[in-house]
Amino acid sequence: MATTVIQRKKVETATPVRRVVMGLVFLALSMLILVLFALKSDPALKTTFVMNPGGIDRGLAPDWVLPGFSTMIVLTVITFLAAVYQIFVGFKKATNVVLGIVVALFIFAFLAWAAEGRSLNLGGMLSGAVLLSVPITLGAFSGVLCERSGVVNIAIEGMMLMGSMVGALVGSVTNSLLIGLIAAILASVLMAALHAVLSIKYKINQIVSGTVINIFATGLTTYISQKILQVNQSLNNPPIFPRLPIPILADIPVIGPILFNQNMFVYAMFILLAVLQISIFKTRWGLRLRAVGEHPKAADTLGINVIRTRYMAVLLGGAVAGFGGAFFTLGSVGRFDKMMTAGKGFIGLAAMIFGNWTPIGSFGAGLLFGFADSIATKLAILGSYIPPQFMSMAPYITTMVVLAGIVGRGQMPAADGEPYVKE
Amino acid sequence: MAPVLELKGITKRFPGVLANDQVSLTLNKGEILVLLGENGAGKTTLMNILYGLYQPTEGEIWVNGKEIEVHSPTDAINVGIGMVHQHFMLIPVFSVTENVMLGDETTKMGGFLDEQTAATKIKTISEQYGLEVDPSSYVRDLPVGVQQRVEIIKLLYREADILIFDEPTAVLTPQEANELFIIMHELVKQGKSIIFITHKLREVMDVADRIMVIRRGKIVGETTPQEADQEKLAAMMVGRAVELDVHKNEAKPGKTVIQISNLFVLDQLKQIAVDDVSFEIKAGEILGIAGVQGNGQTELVEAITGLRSILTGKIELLGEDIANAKPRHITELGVAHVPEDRQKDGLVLSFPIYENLVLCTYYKPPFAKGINLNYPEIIRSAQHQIEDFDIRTPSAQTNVGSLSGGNQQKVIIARELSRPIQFLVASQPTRGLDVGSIEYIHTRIIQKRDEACAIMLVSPELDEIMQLSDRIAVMYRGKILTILDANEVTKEEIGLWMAGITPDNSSASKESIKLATTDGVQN
Amino acid sequence: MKNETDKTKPAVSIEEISTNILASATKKKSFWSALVIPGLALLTGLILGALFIIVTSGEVYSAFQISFGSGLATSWEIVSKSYLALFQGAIGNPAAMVQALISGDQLEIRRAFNPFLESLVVSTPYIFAGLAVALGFRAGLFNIGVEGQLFIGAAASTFVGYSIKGLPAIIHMPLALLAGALGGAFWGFIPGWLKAKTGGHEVINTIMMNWIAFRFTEWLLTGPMTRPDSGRMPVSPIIEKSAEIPQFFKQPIRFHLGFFIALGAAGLVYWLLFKTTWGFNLRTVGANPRAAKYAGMNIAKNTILAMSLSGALAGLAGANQILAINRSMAIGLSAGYGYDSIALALIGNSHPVGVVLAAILFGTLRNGATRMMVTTRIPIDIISILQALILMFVAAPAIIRSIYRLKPPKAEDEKAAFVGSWGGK
Amino acid sequence: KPAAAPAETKFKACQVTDTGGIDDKSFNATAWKGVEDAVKDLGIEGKYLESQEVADYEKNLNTFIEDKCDIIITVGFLLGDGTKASAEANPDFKYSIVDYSYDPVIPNVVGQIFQTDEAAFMAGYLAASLTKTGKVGTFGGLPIPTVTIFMDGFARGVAYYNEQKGTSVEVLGWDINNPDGGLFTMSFDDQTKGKEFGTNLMDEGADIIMPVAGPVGLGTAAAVAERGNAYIIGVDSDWAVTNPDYSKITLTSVMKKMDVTTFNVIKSAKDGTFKGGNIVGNLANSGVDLAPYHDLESMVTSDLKAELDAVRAKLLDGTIKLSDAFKIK
Ligand SMILES: Nc1ncnc2c1ncn2[C@@H]1O[C@H](COP(=O)(O)OP(=O)(O)OP(=O)(O)O)[C@@H](O)[C@H]1O
Ligand SMILES: Nc1ncnc2c1ncn2[C@@H]1O[C@H](COP(=O)(O)OP(=O)(O)OP(=O)(O)O)[C@@H](O)[C@H]1O
Ligand SMILES: [Mg+2]
Ligand SMILES: [Mg+2]
Repeated sequence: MATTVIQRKKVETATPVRRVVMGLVFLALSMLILVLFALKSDPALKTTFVMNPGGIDRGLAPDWVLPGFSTMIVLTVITFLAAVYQIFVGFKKATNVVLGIVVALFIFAFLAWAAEGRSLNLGGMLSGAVLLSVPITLGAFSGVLCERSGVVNIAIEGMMLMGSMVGALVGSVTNSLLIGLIAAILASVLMAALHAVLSIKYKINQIVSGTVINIFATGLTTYISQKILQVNQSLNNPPIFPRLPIPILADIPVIGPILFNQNMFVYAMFILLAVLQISIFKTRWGLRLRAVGEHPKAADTLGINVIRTRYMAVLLGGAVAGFGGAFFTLGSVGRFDKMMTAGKGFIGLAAMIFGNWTPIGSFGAGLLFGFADSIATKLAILGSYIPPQFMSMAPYITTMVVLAGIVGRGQMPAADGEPYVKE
Repeated sequence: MAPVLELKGITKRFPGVLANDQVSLTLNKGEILVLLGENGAGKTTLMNILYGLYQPTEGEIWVNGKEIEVHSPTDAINVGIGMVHQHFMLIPVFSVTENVMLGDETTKMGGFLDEQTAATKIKTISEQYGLEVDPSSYVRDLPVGVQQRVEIIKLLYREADILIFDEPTAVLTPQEANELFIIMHELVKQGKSIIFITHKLREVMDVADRIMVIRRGKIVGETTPQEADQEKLAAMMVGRAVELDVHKNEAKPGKTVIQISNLFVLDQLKQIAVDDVSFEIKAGEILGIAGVQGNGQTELVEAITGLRSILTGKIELLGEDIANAKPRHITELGVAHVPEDRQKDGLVLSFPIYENLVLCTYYKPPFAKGINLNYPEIIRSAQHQIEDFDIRTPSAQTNVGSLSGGNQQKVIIARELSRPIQFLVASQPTRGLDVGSIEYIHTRIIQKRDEACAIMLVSPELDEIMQLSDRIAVMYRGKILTILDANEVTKEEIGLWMAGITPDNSSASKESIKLATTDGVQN
Repeated sequence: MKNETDKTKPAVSIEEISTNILASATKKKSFWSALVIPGLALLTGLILGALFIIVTSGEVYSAFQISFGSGLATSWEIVSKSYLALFQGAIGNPAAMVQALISGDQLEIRRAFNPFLESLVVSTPYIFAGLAVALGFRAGLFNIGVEGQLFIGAAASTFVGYSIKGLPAIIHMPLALLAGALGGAFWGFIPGWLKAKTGGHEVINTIMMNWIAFRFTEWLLTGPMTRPDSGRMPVSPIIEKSAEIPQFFKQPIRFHLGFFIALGAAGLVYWLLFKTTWGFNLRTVGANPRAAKYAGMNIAKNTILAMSLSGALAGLAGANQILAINRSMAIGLSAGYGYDSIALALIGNSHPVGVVLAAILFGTLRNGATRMMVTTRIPIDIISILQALILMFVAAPAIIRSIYRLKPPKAEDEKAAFVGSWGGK
Repeated sequence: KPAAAPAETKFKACQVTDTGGIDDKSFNATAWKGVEDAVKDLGIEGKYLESQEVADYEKNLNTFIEDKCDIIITVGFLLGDGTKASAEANPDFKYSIVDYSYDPVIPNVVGQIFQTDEAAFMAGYLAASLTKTGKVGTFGGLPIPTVTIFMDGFARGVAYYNEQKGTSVEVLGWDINNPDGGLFTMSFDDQTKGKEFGTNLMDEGADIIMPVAGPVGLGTAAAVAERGNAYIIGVDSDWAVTNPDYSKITLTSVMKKMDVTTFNVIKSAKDGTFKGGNIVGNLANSGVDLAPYHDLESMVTSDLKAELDAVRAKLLDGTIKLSDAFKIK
């Protein structure tokens, strides 16, 4: 059959400069492992990586004891070889992946060095990273749902805040996790409904509408916290979702404790990940959702109800944000205090953009963030000479570096932010 | 037998505009009805009403002898009406299958898309009607001609019997347009009925069974190709006699203005788009670049105007090498550029006319003193240009976005032609415009040539190339195949060149034809 | 419109041009009718706020249990007391003003007239921060990083304020302000540069830069910039007298020159955006980057410039707070100016004049809320709720029109210059 | 409907919070408790104004001056400059500032300061003797002296225990030899962070944790309650009382009795015995102390109590030296 596009000759893109520069980056990391860690370590000492997060009694794995010095020498050699290969031959398309691996090895060497002669709970660190990523990822999912339909959502923070406050309040009053959770979701859906009405019906700028929600939710939750929750502790004392090991899976060593022995929110995040990823890209609903976000007029001409699709998406996004908000109170600490989402909604927003408006990408971004945060905490506990203020910048700097270095310009839904005017 | 479609007394009033005024028409089974009218005559509005996108203020729609209510496109689709819109309703990031099935999806397991089945159906349709297309390719990668086929397949997929084509040829090359006409004839042969909207007179004569002319919302006449000729149609459409031919004097070429040698340019995907191109243009002559869209013209123009960096080669403007120079530097050397996509590249739609008119000169006296803009002067000059170039607008303060397409283009023409220039690059300067506007813009371009400006005219419209050019270069797969004298060449010859067929090896390049015309060749 | 098109020649005289210009300048509306919607938005916001106060007051419920009438009475009492306090805190107490003037006591007079002037003091950082966001919007950039830029600007001006000694005020104060602007500009430059060079999204990067700024200033304040002998409290040394932005009156009036500097900045931004070639560049890049490139503008340079200028304005907000009010830097520098300023810029249609008016509204409300908090113990966060409602009604005038049954406007008003979404287009 | 009492006649105690707000579960809240106690016991009127930012301090102080408050309570070092300026400008007004002192003293200001590390030392000793894992943990909200004084005293208590008993109980989160390091949430709001830190500390083996970060510590308590097998030590107030949900896991609290000192200052102002200067809360005057063990009384053997009494005695007589950096002169 005939080709549909005019064929053109491809010209070699990877310029040698970029190849060599990447190689030099690898080399630098390799040398840093050697100089900063290997040469400073005491060959007599061993590093113990505990593979089981605390408080868990299933799926246990033995500790991983490594001779620090030799490990680092091995890591130096591996990364050095990667550098040499990159400089003279090049990994071509796999360069970014190799970069990721080299950085991971570097971090591993760092941990091995920092915990030398002591132990470090690697399992706990990973399990912590997963947990930290939950509210961020859920926030990002909320954003994905809205923005895939063409409605910008910068109100994730406000919706989550609302969800967490109402979840705590209703959870306390009813002493029921389920009712609390439902109330959290409904409260956030209410905020989303406001966002939807303002931006879809009244067609006001969606950034404005999102800002309205954020300010409103901040004011309302703080007000209620101060006037009601703080003066009446019994209204701020909801139950907490317990840890819920999944039979069989939780017994798998290493993976089990990290992924399958968490609370409901973690599983919900994974389930939502799968459900959203599939339904957005593989179902009729998703096709229509994306069509509305890409080219609402085209969707309209095919008999798709643009307005209704957008309402649905925004309300669903609100529900997911409310669910993520409930994590703070019902899934984590069992009480509400003002501003307790602490900017996670905004970071979720960043994760959504970072993850290229896909559930899987958002999850990856959330996990990256959680991971950087988790490592920083671990290092601070081990006692580091880096000032704590700088340690806690780790997740933010990591995000910026990764964004600048690896991820290019994203592909956002074409009609994102544009109200649909029918006539 | 009742006509398949009857519109009775349709009136549509927009705030301040009476877009359709008591329009009645009938469409019989198996005929191609051409709806002819100037820009803004109300053709699209009428069809949008028929398709359920707008609600009529008054009037009735009858299909197959029954009155129907059309409140939304779904209603229209249900009675077998399908529409190929003036601006394609395709989603670039979706595959052909996804675009076609959207809204009428085949699913399995309750909601999961069944692309396989849909693709098979698409294949069947494309074979039946000769609409060749690869269901798995992404629309953004397809040339417009093929995109249009996807639009048509969308209708057939929904089993539409009444097909509306709203200015389908505006974006097509002559070959693609001919392709389309063949398809349309195939469609009516198989029992479909077609309403075809256009304002290109030649096409009307070629395809119409019946012609209805609409002017300012009213039907002003009905005729057939046998009864009418182009002049008559034009007069009906515009309401006055129109000069269809361009009059120009013999060119008096002067010194060489632009000299391009061995130019190579890459596209976004780092593929070679302009492949070893060399030519020159002299003062006072128009070099037309003919070629099917996508053969490197865009990249060539961008390279010359500094919007795209080149790989190797030389671009000399009056002796200075301007390869990889900054766009502003090139502009300042006296190069004007009418861009291919006026809304995306040439205008800031949210800015008033007067600011758009100084987009390239705002920083220089008299429009700026130091860093201060001299708005009184800018507005005064805008006022002049609005008058000079016949830009129809309530005021110079009007945002360009609310002007009609033709007047938007005039803003660009005014801006580019009213400063002292040596070299004009005009890329599809009359795309989507009506006869009146085209006539006007052509006159302006010729006038510029006669003022000893060198002009490079890029257009996929062979008519336009033939009418305006002094020499014609044919671009094919990134190369300039040949440069011909416009007075000594026929349209047919150029058509062959555009298909990549050089007169001496015509038999050897059957394969090239396919590639060049970007469609499965029909004849 | 179509009639216009049919004219063969649009004969236009100079008179017509000038009336056109005038008409578009005044938007064909009188000054007062332009204020109808914002005024009603404010009124409606206050009414809804009152309902909210009633609903969350325990006393009301107990009063309603006694009788419906007493419930209403209590509701009315709470609301009137609250809003009276809000008004007196924001504008002043007319009776007290008269009394003070009669008594002739200087301190009393200053106290009586303080609320109004204090509102302007509170508005000042809002003006700077709102301008920062608005400038970004005009250039197609969504700067959520104003808060962080404000912190860095404050730190820079604090440092110049205390570390340089012996300069005359005429040099020291502007120098400290400049340092603040440069600090903020630097913090805006980074995401601007990243956007221009790597395509990294400014929304993500400015959010991240906020957090980095907070941590970084915390480190500065407990480390290099900590006050000697404070035992490393996160407080900087006090700035030199010469670096202070002067206040005009004696205690307790804090009204200071910074307000006029802010107005000056608004004027400057107006001039820059709408009267200069630089502004033309920024606005074109913001409205249509491809056309900007076509017109020979340097998109990267303008993106970086816009982010830097936006950051500089944000930095000035921080510097203003330090040099005029706080006189030293400590944690807890900002009440969220950076975030509120997004709302401000939006209410003000990203136009400097609009921003100034919106900033004064926000400042007035927040100032009045202090007195409301003392007299009625209504948490100051009620202000956020009011701000959100006002923003909503201003942005969606259709709601207001349907509530008050106003006629729809003849033509759509000029569309605001916002970043519609992620600025990626 | 109860008639509003004639407010003018009442003695007014007015508190300006720092940016933490009245519900900070820390010094603002504790000082406010002192005011509320005074309202109850002394029949006075109490008011507060929350500050959202530094620029509000002066404004809020001015508001209370206009309100003719009889005593103005300010909270935290952030209000140090503002309180001083206001007190000097309004010599007729009485002030008291929590967690801050002036040298030289200002005649109309009482500074309330606390030698918290003395009590924290005892908490450290207690923790070291009760840990089963040989690891205890602590973390702070921000690395500022009023926070780190807890952590440092705690760590020194552990070190002293090791020295006495020849053990090697480890403190995670603070190293007395590296006062620039330490574990901090960098926030007094983010309770999930408190939970994360608690979990991490337990993962690394700590079974007694002292969070010094206001409400963030409640996140840690939630983590401990969820996992079990570990305990927390509260700070500022007696957490077993203020957070009864966690009384089962609250070993004790390092109390910094700002409510008591605030109450006393208000009382002195009302009585007319108010005198400017600084009052130091320490072990000797019970201004700081360990809270009772409440539900966990049984864990603390009488031998251990005796040891703690001995430690207290040594702290009182100066045999045990604490960090000079935190020593109040
Ligand atoms: N949504 C609308 N609101 C107001 N006026 C409209 C609207 N759509 C079209 N019009 C007006 O109706 C008239 C007819 O427009 P229409 O698009 O139907 O013309 P057309 O014949 O399709 O022209 P073209 O050849 O440019 O496609 C125009 O004058 C236009 O101003
Ligand atoms: N949706 C709309 N809302 C309001 N006015 C519209 C709308 N669409 C078009 N118009 C107005 O209708 C007029 C004609 O628009 P249109 O694009 O149909 O022009 P046109 O007749 O095709 O002109 P040209 O021949 O120059 O392309 C313009 O003045 C435009 O402002
Ligand atoms: Mg048109
Ligand atoms: Mg049309």
